[in-house]
Amino acid sequence: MRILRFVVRRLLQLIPVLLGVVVVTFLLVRVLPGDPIRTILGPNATAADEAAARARFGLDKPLWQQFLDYLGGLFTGDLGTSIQSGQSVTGELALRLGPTMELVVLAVAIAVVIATVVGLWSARHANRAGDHSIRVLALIGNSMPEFWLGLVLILVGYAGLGWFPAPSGRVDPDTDLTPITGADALDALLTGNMPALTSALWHLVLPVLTLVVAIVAPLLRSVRASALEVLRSEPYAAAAAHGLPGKLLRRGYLVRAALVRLPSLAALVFGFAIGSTVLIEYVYSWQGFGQWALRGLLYRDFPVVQASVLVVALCYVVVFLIADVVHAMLDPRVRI
Amino acid sequence: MTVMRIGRRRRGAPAGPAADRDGRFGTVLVATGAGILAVVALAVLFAPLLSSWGPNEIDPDGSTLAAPGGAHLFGTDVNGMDVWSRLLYAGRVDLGIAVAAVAAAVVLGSILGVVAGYFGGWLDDALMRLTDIFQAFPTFILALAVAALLGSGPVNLAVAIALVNAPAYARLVRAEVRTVRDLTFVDAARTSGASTIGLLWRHVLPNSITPVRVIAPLNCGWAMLTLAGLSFLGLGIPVPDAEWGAMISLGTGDVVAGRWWTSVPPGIALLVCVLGFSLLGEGLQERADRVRR
Amino acid sequence: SGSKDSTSSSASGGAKSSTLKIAVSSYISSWDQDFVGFDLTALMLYKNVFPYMIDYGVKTVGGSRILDTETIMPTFAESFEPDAAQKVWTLKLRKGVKFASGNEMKAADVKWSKDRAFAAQANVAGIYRTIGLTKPEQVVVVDDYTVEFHQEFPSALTRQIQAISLYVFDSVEAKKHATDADPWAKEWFAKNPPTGGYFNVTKATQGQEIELTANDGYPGPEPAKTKTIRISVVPAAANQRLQLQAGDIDIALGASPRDIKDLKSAAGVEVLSSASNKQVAIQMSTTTAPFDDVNVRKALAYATPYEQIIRNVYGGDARPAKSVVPLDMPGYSEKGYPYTYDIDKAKAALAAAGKTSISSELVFETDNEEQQQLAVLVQSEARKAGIELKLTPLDPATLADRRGKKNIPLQITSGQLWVNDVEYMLATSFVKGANLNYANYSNPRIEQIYQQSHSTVDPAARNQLWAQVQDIMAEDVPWVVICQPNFNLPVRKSVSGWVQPMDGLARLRFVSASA
Amino acid sequence: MSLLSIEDLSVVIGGRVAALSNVSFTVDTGEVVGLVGESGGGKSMVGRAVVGMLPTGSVATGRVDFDGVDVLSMSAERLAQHRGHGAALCFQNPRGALSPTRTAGRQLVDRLTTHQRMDDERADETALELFEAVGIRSARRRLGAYPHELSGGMAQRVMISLATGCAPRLLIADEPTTGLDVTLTTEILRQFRHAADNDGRGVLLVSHDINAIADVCDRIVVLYAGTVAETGPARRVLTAPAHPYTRALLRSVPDLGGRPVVVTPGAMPLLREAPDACPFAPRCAHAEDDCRASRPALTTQGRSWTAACFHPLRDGVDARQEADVTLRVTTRRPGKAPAAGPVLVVDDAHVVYKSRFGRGGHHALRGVSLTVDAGERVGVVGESGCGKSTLARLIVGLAKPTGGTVKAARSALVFQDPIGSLSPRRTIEDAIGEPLRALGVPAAERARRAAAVLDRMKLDRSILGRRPHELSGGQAQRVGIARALVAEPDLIVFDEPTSALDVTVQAQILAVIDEVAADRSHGSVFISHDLATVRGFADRVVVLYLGRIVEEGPVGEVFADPRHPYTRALLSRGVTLVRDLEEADATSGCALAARCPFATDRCRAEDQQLQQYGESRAACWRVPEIGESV
Ligand SMILES: Nc1ncnc2c1ncn2[C@@H]1O[C@H](COP(=O)(O)OP(=O)(O)OP(=O)(O)O)[C@@H](O)[C@H]1O
Ligand SMILES: Nc1ncnc2c1ncn2[C@@H]1O[C@H](COP(=O)(O)OP(=O)(O)OP(=O)(O)O)[C@@H](O)[C@H]1O
Ligand SMILES: [Mg+2]
Ligand SMILES: [Mg+2]
Repeated sequence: MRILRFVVRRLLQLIPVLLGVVVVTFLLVRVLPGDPIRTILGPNATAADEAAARARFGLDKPLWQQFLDYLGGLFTGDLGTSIQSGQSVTGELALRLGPTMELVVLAVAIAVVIATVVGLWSARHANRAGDHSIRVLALIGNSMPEFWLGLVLILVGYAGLGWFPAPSGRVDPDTDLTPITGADALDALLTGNMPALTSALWHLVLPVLTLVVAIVAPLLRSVRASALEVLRSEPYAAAAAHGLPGKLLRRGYLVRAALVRLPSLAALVFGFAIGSTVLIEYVYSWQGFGQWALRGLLYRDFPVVQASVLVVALCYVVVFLIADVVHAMLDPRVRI
Repeated sequence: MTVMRIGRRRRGAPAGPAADRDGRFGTVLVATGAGILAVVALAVLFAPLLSSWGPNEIDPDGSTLAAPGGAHLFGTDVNGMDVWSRLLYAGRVDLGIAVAAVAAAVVLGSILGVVAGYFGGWLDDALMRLTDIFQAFPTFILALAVAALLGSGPVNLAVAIALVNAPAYARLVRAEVRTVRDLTFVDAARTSGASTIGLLWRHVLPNSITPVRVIAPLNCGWAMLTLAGLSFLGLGIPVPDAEWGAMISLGTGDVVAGRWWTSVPPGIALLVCVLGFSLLGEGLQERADRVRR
Repeated sequence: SGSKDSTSSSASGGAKSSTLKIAVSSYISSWDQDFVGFDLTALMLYKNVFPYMIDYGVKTVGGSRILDTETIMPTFAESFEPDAAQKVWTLKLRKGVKFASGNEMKAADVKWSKDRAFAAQANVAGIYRTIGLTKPEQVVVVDDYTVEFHQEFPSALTRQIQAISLYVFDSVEAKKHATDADPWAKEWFAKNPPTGGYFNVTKATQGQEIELTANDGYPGPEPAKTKTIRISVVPAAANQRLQLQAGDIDIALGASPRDIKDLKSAAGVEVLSSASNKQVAIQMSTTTAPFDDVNVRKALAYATPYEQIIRNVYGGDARPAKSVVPLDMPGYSEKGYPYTYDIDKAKAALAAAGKTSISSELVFETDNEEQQQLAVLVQSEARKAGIELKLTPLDPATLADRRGKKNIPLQITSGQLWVNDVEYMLATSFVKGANLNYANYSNPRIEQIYQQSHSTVDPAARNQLWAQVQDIMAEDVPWVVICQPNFNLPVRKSVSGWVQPMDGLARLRFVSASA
Repeated sequence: MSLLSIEDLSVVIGGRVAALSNVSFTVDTGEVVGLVGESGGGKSMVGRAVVGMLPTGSVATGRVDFDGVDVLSMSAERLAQHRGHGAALCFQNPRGALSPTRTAGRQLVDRLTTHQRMDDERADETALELFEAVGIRSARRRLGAYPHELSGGMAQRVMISLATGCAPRLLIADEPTTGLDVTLTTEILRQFRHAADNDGRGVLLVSHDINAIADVCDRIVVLYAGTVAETGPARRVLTAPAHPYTRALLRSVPDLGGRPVVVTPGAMPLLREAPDACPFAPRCAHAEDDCRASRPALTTQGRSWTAACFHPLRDGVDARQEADVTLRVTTRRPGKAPAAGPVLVVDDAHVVYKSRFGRGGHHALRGVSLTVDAGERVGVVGESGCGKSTLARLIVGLAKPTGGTVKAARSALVFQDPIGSLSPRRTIEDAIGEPLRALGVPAAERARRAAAVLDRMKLDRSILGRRPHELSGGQAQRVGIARALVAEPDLIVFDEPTSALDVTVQAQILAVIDEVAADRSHGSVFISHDLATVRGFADRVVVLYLGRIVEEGPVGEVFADPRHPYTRALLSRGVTLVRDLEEADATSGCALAARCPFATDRCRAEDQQLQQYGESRAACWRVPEIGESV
């Protein structure tokens, strides 16, 4: 199958990129000022203690040796041991990725749906009051720092109205949710734990909303512009001139053609969202990947930083790959 | 048949939205955006005239978190500094960093993009893989790392934000160059014997940076938000120098207590300023779209 | 308050809420305090989940119950007493202490735990050096319930040092998970919280939440009052405040000073307040220009706006400190720090150093609002005396790195010593090469006093020594001693029994909340 | 009552553009009416008015009666019904007018289910039939094809099937043959005749090329600057055009017979409001004062024949019959230039365009040998995609040969797309000076020479400061030629220099090129897909087919006595090719074999080399046999 060949070829292309990311991160964390070992030793540690700790994490070996060890570990799925927690980074990562992905995937999905529906509407009512207000509103949302918006939403939604649960945790602990993937709503669904599902979804509302507001504007703009372009294009005019009914026009001649540019942009936005969850996670006490990576960086927890960068890069390239495949499915002109 | 019959006048056709009005709203957007930015720019430029306090001056009366009114238009912050004055001076830092960072990103990205797009081949592959690597890098981590590496001064922050943004420009310009380099006029210039540098500088580049000019303002707004985010994580401009993001995050605790003045004004300033850039960008985009049609 | 506590502790279980909710700012860095990193949250939890053999007693001062660092009592141990020469200390274990696995705590566990600490060459191994414990062989199992610690020299600090070091692992369980490559079961302990303390960890969601359940295998005095404690991580101080006000949490351990001020008057909330050992200072590197000149150090000491800091940064909720020796530490003397805010004197001191202006960086912790405000104030005032300070916030790793390299000219420090004793203070902060001696301070007379103090066990004699120390410090000014902020804890009104921890590590066993 | 009756239709767009002014004409059932005129004349606007799809901001007055109902005042529902079912438009540029994200088949089925109320199954069958009816081969496969997978000709046919699929009473085809080859054009036009004759539809055929459509039309309407210049029966209009503009239009195009091109100076005005004089007057040789004072109304010239002219021409003779006897207007300088040796030697050149991801590539030229002597004029002809532009690029060094050699003197290229070949952000002066800049000529000298060459192109010097988008196509192409000339090259290559231009402008540019080519100080290579254009001024002609030269010889010989079946087909000399060009044909044996009616097994097996036949050479071994068979 062509698409399979394309995917395989693209996956092969990813290897140098990921390898590059691995090398750059590896060197970068070591170039940064700061020492991961000093932070884990008590106040009475001596130079010998320090050396012992350094040796425990293999940081006494020459750089190339450390790199080879790291690379070797990567192939066996071993991302090393966190200097701060002593836990396997792979394990911690598995725990942290779920919550963040839950947030980002949900937010991007919702934003894409909103952008599609509202964008198409906006294009069909272009340059009327409704269209103008939607666009300006989206821009305003896009112009707010997420952490600020998050705080306002908490003040209103939690402290003021009391509609939403406290910004602490992701699910009510009394619901006894059995973690599987780390994405609580998904786990609740998988285990059929209805109270947990409700609780998890309820916890998700505000953070997801914050993220959606922050990312919807560019998506909306793109859909609207593409739709407008289609509406004013010859093919659409041709179909309209042949008297095709409005519903058929929209379904057959507008939607798909207007959405061809969305996947790549959505992928870009996804990458951005993963990056910016660190702020949202902080505000909503959402202990996900962003907070973990940030802490890793602040404490120069080498394996954690390396793993988190690698994972974000991996997500990023995979999402782009998916976007390209979806794009190819939407747009028959794309050669893959 | 020369008699002109006054027929029923019809305005517009039912199908096809108002293409003409696009441009008009685009112009409104551009004007609004530019207007906002102009006002902000003037305000921060003439900050010393608009405020009687220095931005880092602590009120000797020791009134921290004083409510607006009296000697302090927007009250004082937790350090006892005048919020209004800091608001104005912070604008200098924010606008300066955002514009400088984006300008640097545009220059760097354009150079990379032109080289990659025009020459193609292994150079293109290598450069694009490089931008891939940097694009795949999480934004905040990259910015944080650069800031940590270089230290957190305004210049270094601008460098960090520029580095984060440059890959996108490189891609944008490259894509454009790849189209432009195959256009007839480039061939024409080539057959006229133009040198490669001349070709790139005089023919390819000017025709490849149109989308950049549209994206750049949007990006300026985004750069300000990134800066604010970095400040929120404690990695922005070090105290006591004023910066909106830092002011907001320092003041978040106050809002909860009903002391709105420490973080709402910088929040609004940031919002308005980013919105200004967004409106400008959106308007430019719309006008560019119209020209393309 | 104390009276309230007595009523609620004597009340029947029905009136008590079985679950107490506490918010902290960050998740613990690890469960293993031997091998990897720890932070305040972690240390606090260790106090509650590890069986510590001895611990501080409780006393009531000014209506609040506080930990008494001077009375150290056996808790999980039956007794901990020295021989006559104060060199061999005998630990007798309490019988019937159960780990979560059901294993009983035995001498072998103590031995294994201490062997592990020595092997780790980190935290405890370092602390033990101050009392002459350096090798595993010095810890001797006598019988199932008796262990001896053979110190190289007698020390007045032993009880205090052991109070923070004598924690025990479930070695039977641990050995099941030990491998040749990992004889100390590091991997297992990284993931699995220790058991056997006042509380057992029943659930821990990494980064998010920890659930503690009272250990019913503890047969000793003062068992945990609350069945379940839920500790949730809420990084944003504003959120903690909101949740406390809404009653979603009972105790906000990470509230900001600004919020605490407001919360004092909030409905349903009470701010428990008491004096603390936490000391805030600016350490000046005595080996780095310009602070290698004592007059420059004096200039900064005169240029620091002590009262303004107490007012602006701490909302008046701090005690002015007059010595490098903290208030409440035995031996404290007012003469230890004769400097007050006086710009003229500051200028004069600078002139005495032959300078009219100097510049330096002032380092403090990123993300530490208190230090940041303090830095801003000091910068603003110091400038008036001709001292130009560049504020440099550093992230933990960079700070640790630079501290290790001892190349910070000026830095803000805040914290309390783990052991409330001047000898310990000298050992960690003022003798040459000491780890916390960021001022790079060294003075032969101090070294001499320090040596002398090892073998001086008599309290009066020791106080003599400490008076000398403070005289020298007043002259040398290695630190700008700023103040000792009070400990403030916002809690729901329903919370009772809180004992103010002088070491900053909450003992949750005392706390309960009425439903 | 006519099916379509347009009465006094005027359209003003945005108050700035008078696209149509007082247009009136009718189309009857079963009738094919041709609507001709230059670009911007308002042809498409008429088509759009008929389906009620005028651009936003336009104000239309007058009547567009369809079956007696005015389209301009139809309600939205009535209009929806009218569109497609009443009148269906085949869009100009069919490739661009087909929805790119929907298969051709689905798009047709959409029409069938909407207008013919078919269920899906029947629609599928009917779609297949319709595709076959318009001559789409392997129709079943094409039903599932997306528009970008179709060739231009195929897309055009799909567009026609879409329009007919609406079962309209009136079929409007906007420029259905632009960009298509001669052979395809005939085929497509036949479809419309068929629609009128067999299905009883009215057909409105829009084209800028009056000659091309004249044969299938019953009546012709000539538009000029939004006004009707002439309307009448096709034969009359063609043989005895009454309006000078109609005549200008007819004579602007060269034809295979070598009929001269008559140049009409000036360009069509773009009117901002309805004209109050004859809009053609400024360009008209017969214009008198009255023409400039008021606008002539359409007056009867004969039975159902009208013209808007105060001084209609009565001496009408069929321009095409006339052709052979008239002498060329442009002077051809006799005698060869001093033999200075060849300025171009291409020897067995191959060009392969590598595809982006390894594996294969496109073999655009396969062993082309060509010599051009100083002062010689060589014409190159061939179908679209045969490699003409590649040859041009090869000559000027834009393409590198993957095999063989190219030895060229200093050469310059004139491009097909006049405006596109000028850098959008550079001034004209800059563009013309570019070759000189490369030679290191100082700025002042550059300016002097640019101005001089501009004079030669008869362009006003004020143009020097303008930018490309401010030029008309004709002006831009003159600038392109000026740029080619300015550095005095030894060889100028013209790559379809007129195909992007308007008919009358084309004639003007051809005249300029003729003048330039007549200058024997340099050699010229003139490339075109249109043999007639080449005939005008080449000494020698080369016929290219799928990257090979299939015939070559003196221009007179090749046109008078074409040898190769392909050349014969191009010249319509008794040979019709079997099917459309397909890229796969080029693999082995004679490339034409699959399409050639004379092909034998030997043709399919053996590569063909050029062989001498009389004065010309052809790459076909069967020339002697088939020479008689035709
Ligand atoms: N949307 C529009 N807005 C403004 N002017 C327009 C618009 N569409 C067409 N015109 C103008 O109306 C006039 C008639 O255009 P029209 O497309 O009918 O010409 P045409 O004869 O079909 O030309 P072509 O052969 O290039 O298709 C031209 O002057 C054109 O510039
Ligand atoms: N850059 C390219 N990459 C790949 N294939 C190309 C490229 N340029 C041209 N081709 C292919 O090479 C063949 C010859 O192209 P060329 O442009 O020379 O044809 P042409 O005779 O000039 O056609 P036209 O009359 O349409 O201009 C065509 O099939 C075309 O698709
Ligand atoms: Mg047209
Ligand atoms: Mg071509």
